[in-house]
Amino acid sequence: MEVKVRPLECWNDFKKYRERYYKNYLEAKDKGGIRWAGSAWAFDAIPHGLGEDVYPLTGEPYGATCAFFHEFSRQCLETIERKGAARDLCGYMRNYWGSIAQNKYLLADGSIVEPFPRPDFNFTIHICCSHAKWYHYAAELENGVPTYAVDISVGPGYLLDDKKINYVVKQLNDAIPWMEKITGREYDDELLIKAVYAEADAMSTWAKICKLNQARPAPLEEKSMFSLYVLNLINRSDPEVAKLYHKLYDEVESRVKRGIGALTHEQFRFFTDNPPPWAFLKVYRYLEKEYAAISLGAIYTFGLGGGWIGMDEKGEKWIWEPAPTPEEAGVEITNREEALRWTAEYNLRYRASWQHEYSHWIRKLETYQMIKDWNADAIIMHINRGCELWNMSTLEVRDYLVKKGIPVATYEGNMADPRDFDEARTFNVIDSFMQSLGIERISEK
Amino acid sequence: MEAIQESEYWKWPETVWVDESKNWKEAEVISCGIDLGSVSSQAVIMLDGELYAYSNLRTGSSSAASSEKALGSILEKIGDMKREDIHYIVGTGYGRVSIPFANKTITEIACHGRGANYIYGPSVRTVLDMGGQDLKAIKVDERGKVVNFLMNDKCAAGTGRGIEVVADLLSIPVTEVGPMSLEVYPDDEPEPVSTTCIVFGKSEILGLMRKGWPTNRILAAFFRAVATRVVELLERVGVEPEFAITGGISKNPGVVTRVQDMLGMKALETEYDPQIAGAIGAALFAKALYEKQTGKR
Amino acid sequence: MGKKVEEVPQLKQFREWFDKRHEYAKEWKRENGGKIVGYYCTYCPEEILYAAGVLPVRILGSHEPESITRPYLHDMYCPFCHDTLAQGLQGRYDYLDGVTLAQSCLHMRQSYFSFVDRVPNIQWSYYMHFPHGVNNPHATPYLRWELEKFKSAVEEWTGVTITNKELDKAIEIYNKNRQLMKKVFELRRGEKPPITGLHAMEMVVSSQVVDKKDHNEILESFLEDLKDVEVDRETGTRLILIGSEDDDRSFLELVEYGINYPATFVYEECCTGARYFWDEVRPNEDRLMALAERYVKRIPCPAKDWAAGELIRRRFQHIEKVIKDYNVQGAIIAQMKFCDPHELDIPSLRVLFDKNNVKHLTLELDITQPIGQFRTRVEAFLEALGEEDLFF
Amino acid sequence: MIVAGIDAGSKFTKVVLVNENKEIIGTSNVRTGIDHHKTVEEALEEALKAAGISRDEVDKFIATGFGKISVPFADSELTQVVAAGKGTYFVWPKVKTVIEVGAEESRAVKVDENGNIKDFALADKCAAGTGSFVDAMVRYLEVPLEEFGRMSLEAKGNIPMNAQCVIFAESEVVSLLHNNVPKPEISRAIHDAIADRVASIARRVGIEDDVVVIGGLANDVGFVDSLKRELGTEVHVPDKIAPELVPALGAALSGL
Ligand SMILES: Nc1ncnc2c1ncn2[C@@H]1O[C@H](COP(=O)(O)OP(=O)(O)O)[C@@H](O)[C@H]1O
Ligand SMILES: Nc1ncnc2c1ncn2[C@@H]1O[C@H](COP(=O)(O)OP(=O)(O)O)[C@@H](O)[C@H]1O
Ligand code: SF4
Ligand code: SF4
Ligand code: SF4
Repeated sequence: MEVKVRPLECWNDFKKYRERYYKNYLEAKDKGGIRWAGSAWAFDAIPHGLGEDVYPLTGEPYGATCAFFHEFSRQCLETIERKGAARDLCGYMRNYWGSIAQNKYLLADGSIVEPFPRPDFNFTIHICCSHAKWYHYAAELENGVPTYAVDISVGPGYLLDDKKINYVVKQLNDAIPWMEKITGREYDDELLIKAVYAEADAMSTWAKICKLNQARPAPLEEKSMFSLYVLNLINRSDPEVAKLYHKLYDEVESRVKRGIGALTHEQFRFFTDNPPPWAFLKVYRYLEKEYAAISLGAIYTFGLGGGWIGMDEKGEKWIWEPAPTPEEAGVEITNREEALRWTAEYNLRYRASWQHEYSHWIRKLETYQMIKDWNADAIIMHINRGCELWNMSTLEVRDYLVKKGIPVATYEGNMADPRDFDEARTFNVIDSFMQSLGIERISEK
Repeated sequence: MEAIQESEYWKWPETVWVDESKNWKEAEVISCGIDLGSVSSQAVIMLDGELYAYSNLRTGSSSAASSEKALGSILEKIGDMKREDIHYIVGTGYGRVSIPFANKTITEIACHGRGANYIYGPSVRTVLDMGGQDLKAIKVDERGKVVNFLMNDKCAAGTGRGIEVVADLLSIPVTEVGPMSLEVYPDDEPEPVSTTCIVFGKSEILGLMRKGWPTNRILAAFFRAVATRVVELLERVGVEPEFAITGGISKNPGVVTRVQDMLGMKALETEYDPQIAGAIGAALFAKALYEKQTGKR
Repeated sequence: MGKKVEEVPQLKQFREWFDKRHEYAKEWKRENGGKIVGYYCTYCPEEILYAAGVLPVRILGSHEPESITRPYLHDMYCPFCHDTLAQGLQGRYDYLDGVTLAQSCLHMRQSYFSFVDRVPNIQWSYYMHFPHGVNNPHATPYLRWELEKFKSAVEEWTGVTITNKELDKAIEIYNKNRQLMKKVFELRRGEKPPITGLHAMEMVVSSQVVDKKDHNEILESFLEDLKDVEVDRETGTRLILIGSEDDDRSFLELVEYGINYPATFVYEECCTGARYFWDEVRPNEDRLMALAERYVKRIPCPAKDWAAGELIRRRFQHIEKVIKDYNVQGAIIAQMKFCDPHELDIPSLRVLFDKNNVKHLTLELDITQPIGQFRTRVEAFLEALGEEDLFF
Repeated sequence: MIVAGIDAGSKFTKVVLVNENKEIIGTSNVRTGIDHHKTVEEALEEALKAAGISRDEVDKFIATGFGKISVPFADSELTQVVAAGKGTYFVWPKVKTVIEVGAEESRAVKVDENGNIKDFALADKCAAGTGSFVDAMVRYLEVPLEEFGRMSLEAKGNIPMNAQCVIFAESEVVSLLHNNVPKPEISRAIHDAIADRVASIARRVGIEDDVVVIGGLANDVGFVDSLKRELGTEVHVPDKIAPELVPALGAALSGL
């Protein structure tokens, strides 16, 4: 069946937002604003209370942007390796450091400016073994930028209790006077509350959009999703982001209603796993062109930007349903304490990609359920040398899925170090996989 | 299955040399250094601290035999010198512990530092030793004493063996791969092969071959990667002028030219064979040790 | 004149325990009929297990090549994780009744869960959500809560109620072990350290795999005997070892006994060394709070040592003190291949050593070590530190 | 009907000709030169000669192997995984696990009772588990290839080797040589190291009997022996056809 295809209308809005974002961070000081840097996982609603002119730079998306621009990435990586950074460390982190060490800053369109804009402070979390240390070292490279990292290692959502949440809330609470001291600004709780509402709205809406991709034909393919989900990683507590997601939701919903798909012909539906090798998104194009195969997403694209119910209370089944926003939960947030508690709990409980970080027990169920709910035929896993967190559990998950009868292929690479990717080998894996499943090339048909 | 005869592209020329103008019988101290490397073995004989004779041969599968051969070939060429005439022998290199007749062993790192000081003069501060199996960046003081050093450990790309493997793969003699890679340098230099791991790199090179890349471009991409690795190591240890290269790969202009350009620094030149630097250092240590032992100092 | 170090019987005992740890555990079980729990990281609050009559033993690698873990663990996870899982898969830990991990790095976490799933006969497992933010003030009360849950889980599983009295006893025995090992370490501050790094490692690792009561007994007499031991080895260069799991005998032997130049480790800053036992539990009416405090305040593992508002690393402060106290001349940084937490500290650690005039050498450890390559590096490193008389 | 299966390997190019009765009528094995097209022509020529037929009599050409794109006249391409699975199933119908070790690549393929591919795994980066590793070592030890495999069987086998990367494994071998370790022991250590890496890959798909090993390295008795020990199960080498020809056979059969 031939399907109607049509470019996404709000695509440009997202693109513009991203371009503006990197520019804003660069120019923040000219406008008397504040710059901060930290992980995309950081509790980014908190700095919002410092004012409306507070501009973040999140490290992972920045690292991914570097990786996308090959040549710049190579310079970053080589620069930081000369300073003694080991090659097996997180790919994003090395790009980020390399960018600082070269004193060069990359904008979303690939243009490079000097110097690297130094943040007023680093505000991050410690989710994998690297995050807090990433910014610790960055701070050293920047001659001592004040750095605060929040420990969130309290376990997956379904095991949360008050004391666990309190531990995180207390750290967030301490962060506020710390930020006030550094910036010399007075903290505005109203702005915090607004940001916290916006965050949940943006994340839950992204989850709803992902659910729309269960349709056949799927309205979105993952390569475009990369440009969409990312707003939740760069500035999800900005109310404008939530607005954009609502707009996107409406558009995607109408596509589903009208039977508009992302591909003209959808022969094979699969999921991926891990961040992609950013410098080689042609893997996706190849699968599309040669095999009419569509990637529906991944726990990466769904889970990083989305708020999901996740594990049921007993820890026996994963539920891919959007997490409730404060409104949906019937909660009213009126003060700082409530706001901090909400954002802490929302992130700890509903960030799908924080859950499986604890154990493959969770990741297995999460992945399996995703494949079932979205009706995928298979999964192609990126064994990603660039991120030890995302790469955790992948082989156990592979083993589990194969035993469940789900076809799995794996290829090695690195999300942000182009030198770790072997193109010929990867295409060879894909061809082998498709051929072994009896999926024909469309060019041969 | 028939074993198919391999062409040996990795072979490089061997040498035995004696300074006929000198008479060893007039020397007070005859010292010898033997550098038993993984790929090559060198023996050097010095008369009162002056280079007299050397050999540079391929290391065989037995270290004892290789060291015998390295020294034996010199003695044979000299004609009337016997091993007993040598006052002190220092062994160095990977195989140093299995040189049966060495009086003492010293690491190749110390020996290359000392040897570079001899052949390039006391102004040398950074020595890059590119040998068969490893890459060393050595910082030395004005006496040639090691101040600091680094060795590659995660990747074998910037090594002689790595280059030999590629020479073999492309069926080009190892002495020619360097010059050939310079045919496209610098104007037409392609991006480096992405990976520096030789195992992975091989499959990438095969891929390039299949894409129909000309051999000189493939080599350029490969040597670019090697040079990057080398420079990385050098910068980690901190390059200071003056800078010199020893070991076998110093004869490979494909690496040397790129490293120099990337550093923006010329390596010192010498009329000696830089591959024997380690053995020279060993021979100089042998002299010092002999003098120490006999109370001459 | 006393006897030579090599003849001190307690050292032989440590070595025997080290070598025959599995036999010891099985023997212990036969004799005591108790349960044995394997623990993965040194942050495990062993006292709680011990108070319940359970023998905690640390799960360590064996430094033998293996090919069985790669279907489950990524190639780029650290060799320590591969090695420990391999032990389990090979059935070497078949006597364990339970396993536990106090949350540490990701690699170990993966190894732990695969161990739980794939090693037969494990009846009980407990993953403890140990805080990472040991440099922030809220970690201690939070850890207290996790300890409380851990305690209940142990009680439920064993059917034993852990009383304050039992906890006190366990804390006392553990503290004693810490004090004694610290005393042994302090003897190494002198000009002629009586024991080598190899001895120290065997002492510490054996304490991780046997009943601390037994270990204390030997330690006490060991300290006595060490007083009048004759040190006949040349100390040579005084080295500090920086690392994680550094229990590969071949590596320590190489450095201290296998090189042309004398050298001795005088301190091991690793979790098979000082990091394991250095800090004691300080008494507190609230026993769990006392434990929480100890585990939070101990010399941190690099995985947990990061900025929470201030750019400090507590481990570095400790290392700096050790350099002075132990008159350290050189450092060997034994980096477990692919270990991110340690790697992330190395550039800054090198700066610290440079600042303190301590020469350093970084070696990358794998399951087995390339001794030939290491020899050259270590030898050259020591040559650079000495051998002045060859240059005139 | 006659079909030619052409396996353009990185080191050797192999051709197998089959007729409609699935009978092998000619084979060849030629060292892959710089000019891949030329090598393919040579190999084809040789196989045709062996079969005593002319090129026109071949109805279909199926290419496989890493260099399959250098067979411009191929009617279709077959991936190495499928070629290995098909070929092995034909020569050893009881096979469940195929292990292929060639010059530069190794892989494991799981097949079901009908010869369909259920799962596969390819060697990761840094794998020393390939034939070219053996080739390099043979040079160091200065012994013939056949001898190298055989002498491994005489060894006691108590030297562990930590062979991650070929080059570093080489330096370990050099150290062993310098320490006068007997050559059979070194050979054994090398074979064990390769078997170790290959087994790691094979375990990803799970070991299920019958295990059949194909590819050039299957000729190496030392390797097969080490692999048996490592996997703790019988490892079969095809007897009807040289093990390195199996993928080419698989390709040819796929064209029938
Ligand atoms: N004439 C030459 N031209 C180009 N390369 C050479 C030449 N001679 C030696 N080499 C290179 O040098 C390497 C050997 O280096 P060498 O320093 O002798 O090694 P080692 O001392 O570790 O055995 C060879 O692998 C080869 O790549
Ligand atoms: N008799 C033998 N003994 C040991 N190894 C052999 C023997 N015959 C072939 N090999 C090995 O097999 C490899 C070639 O295998 P092959 O499957 O033909 O490679 P490819 O298809 O990748 O080119 C060579 O590298 C060689 O090491
Ligand atoms: S390794 Fe992964 S989780 Fe850790 S900092 Fe990098 S991208 Fe983030
Ligand atoms: S290195 Fe750290 S995480 Fe690892 S065992 Fe030691 S203390 Fe635990
Ligand atoms: S060595 Fe490093 S990676 Fe390995 S378990 Fe310890 S902290 Fe984790």
